Amino acid sequence: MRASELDLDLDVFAGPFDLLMTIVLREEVPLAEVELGEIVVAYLALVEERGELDLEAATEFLVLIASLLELKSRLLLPVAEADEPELAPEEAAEELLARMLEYRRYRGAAAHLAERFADGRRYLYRAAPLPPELRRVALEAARPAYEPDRLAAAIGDLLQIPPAPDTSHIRQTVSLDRRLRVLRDLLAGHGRIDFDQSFGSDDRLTQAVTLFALLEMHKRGEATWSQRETFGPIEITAANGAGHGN
Amino acid sequence: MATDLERTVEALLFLSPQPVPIAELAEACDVTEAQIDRAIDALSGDLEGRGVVLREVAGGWSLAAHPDAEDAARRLLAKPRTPPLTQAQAETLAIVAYLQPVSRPEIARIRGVSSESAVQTLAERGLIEESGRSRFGAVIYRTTPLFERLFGLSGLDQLPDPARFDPSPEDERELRERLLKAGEQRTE
Amino acid sequence: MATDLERTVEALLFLSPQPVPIAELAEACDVTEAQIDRAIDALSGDLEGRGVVLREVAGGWSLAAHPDAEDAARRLLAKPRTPPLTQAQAETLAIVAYLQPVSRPEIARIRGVSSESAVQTLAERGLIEESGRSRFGAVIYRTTPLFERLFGLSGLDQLPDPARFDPSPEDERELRERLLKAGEQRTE
Repeated sequence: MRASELDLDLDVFAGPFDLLMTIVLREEVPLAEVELGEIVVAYLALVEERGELDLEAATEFLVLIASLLELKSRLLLPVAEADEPELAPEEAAEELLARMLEYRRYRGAAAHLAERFADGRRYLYRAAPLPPELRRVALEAARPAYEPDRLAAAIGDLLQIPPAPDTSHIRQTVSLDRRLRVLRDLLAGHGRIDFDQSFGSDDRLTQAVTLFALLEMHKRGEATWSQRETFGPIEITAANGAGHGN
Repeated sequence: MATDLERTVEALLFLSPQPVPIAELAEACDVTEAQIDRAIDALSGDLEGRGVVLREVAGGWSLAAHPDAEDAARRLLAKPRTPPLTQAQAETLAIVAYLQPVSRPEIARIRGVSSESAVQTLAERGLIEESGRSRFGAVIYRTTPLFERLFGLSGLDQLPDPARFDPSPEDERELRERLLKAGEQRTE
Repeated sequence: MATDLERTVEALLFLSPQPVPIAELAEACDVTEAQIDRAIDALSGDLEGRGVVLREVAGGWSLAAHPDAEDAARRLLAKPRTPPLTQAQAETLAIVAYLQPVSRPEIARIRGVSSESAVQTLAERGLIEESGRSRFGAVIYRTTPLFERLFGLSGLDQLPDPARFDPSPEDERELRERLLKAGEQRTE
């Protein structure tokens, strides 16, 4: 939250805080007529609304508002109430004067620098890389700067054959529904299939779930199966001879 | 005819991307600084009326293209003119140049306005840079060698006495009277 | 006394990091190419005996420092530049050192990535150099005497045995073949 973001709506002035400070220093608005309290309230409201407080920005605001407050209090306080001599209006005016003179000094210096810049930027300088022979170390002047082991280590790195990708984290899933669909499709097409021929090359989990699907189809009367001898071929036949779904 | 030393100095300044201090030229050429001074003088004379000029900037010597060739150079190199300084940038730069190292709140106190964007732009243009933190933790700024080069300064001591920018005694008196009058009106 | 055009041409060549073709000079100065030719002729004469010389190279005209100043320039500007090697540079340099001569495509195959910029940087720093062309027309590289100096090696046979860092020491095949195989497997 920057002081420059603060928009003011005061009796004597409406606009950004920055501009107010400038015109006070340039004597375009009498400081005595500026409601400083309202400025602080407006600033705090803005900080609250933004919900953020940038310390550097806040410091800047405090410096500015504090200097204004001090100057204004010195301008306003009647001499009679002043216990301390520096509260006299003359001195307040002196303080403000000093500030204005200081600012004027740098405004003048700024004009001088701007002129110098306008002159200086007409001169263009060369910006070219050095010729190659100057960009490297001369052979005679060369001293050991690198470790030979670094090269051997790099070769070691390059000889590394990366391990095959690790797939252990991928969990295999076999869905009963999908196995049922496969079986029905096969039976619909052939009417009769051999389990080993159709599923022998699948992994054990797939084979087990397929067998489970077969049990399910048997229960529903969709298919029958037979195995003539232990560990022998399993023959599956569609129950109605034509297969399901046809 | 140029001496060997003068030719070498010219070649070195041609090659160097930065201004080169006399001492470094003397060391590279293996001669005294007085000899370099004389070679610089001779070179400066020989470059009279040529397309390249000798400049003392940022603590050293540098060759630059003659300003007369600026327009043609910007066409050839497709290099747009650097924008002039805004009032805010010039004021901020003046404060940093004279008071460095100086913090942003101090700049704000003198200018009477927050100077954040001017400080940022000057830093982006490479004219000022951070140089640490003040006792109170605020970032403090100083000018860069690029500032000296672009402003044609051989060093910061080449900046004119800032007192010469102060208002005249008459202006000051008039300002004081107006302020006092304002104060009196309030206390009446 | 040099003409305005000659001075402008000198300034343009001074500023330009690249050789400038006559046509571009003519366009920037808004004159004909014949006028530029004459200005170049005059400039060439005026630069006689100076620290900067005019050169016609492929692509146009450029100014360069006189070769006589090279030793002084080296003392002034050639700060011994041996920045740490990046991983890409170390790998590329190792491949050239152990397998030399080796072609750029081979380096790329072993590293599994195009190694153009590493090769270029190493060549610029004088650690490797071109040593001809392969049967297929690719540039082939070898290390330089400067490489041996900077690595403190009295000869290439002093390169450390990579077996110490070798993950598969039981493999007895030739180094080149094994590197290429590993590179191919990395890029699959």
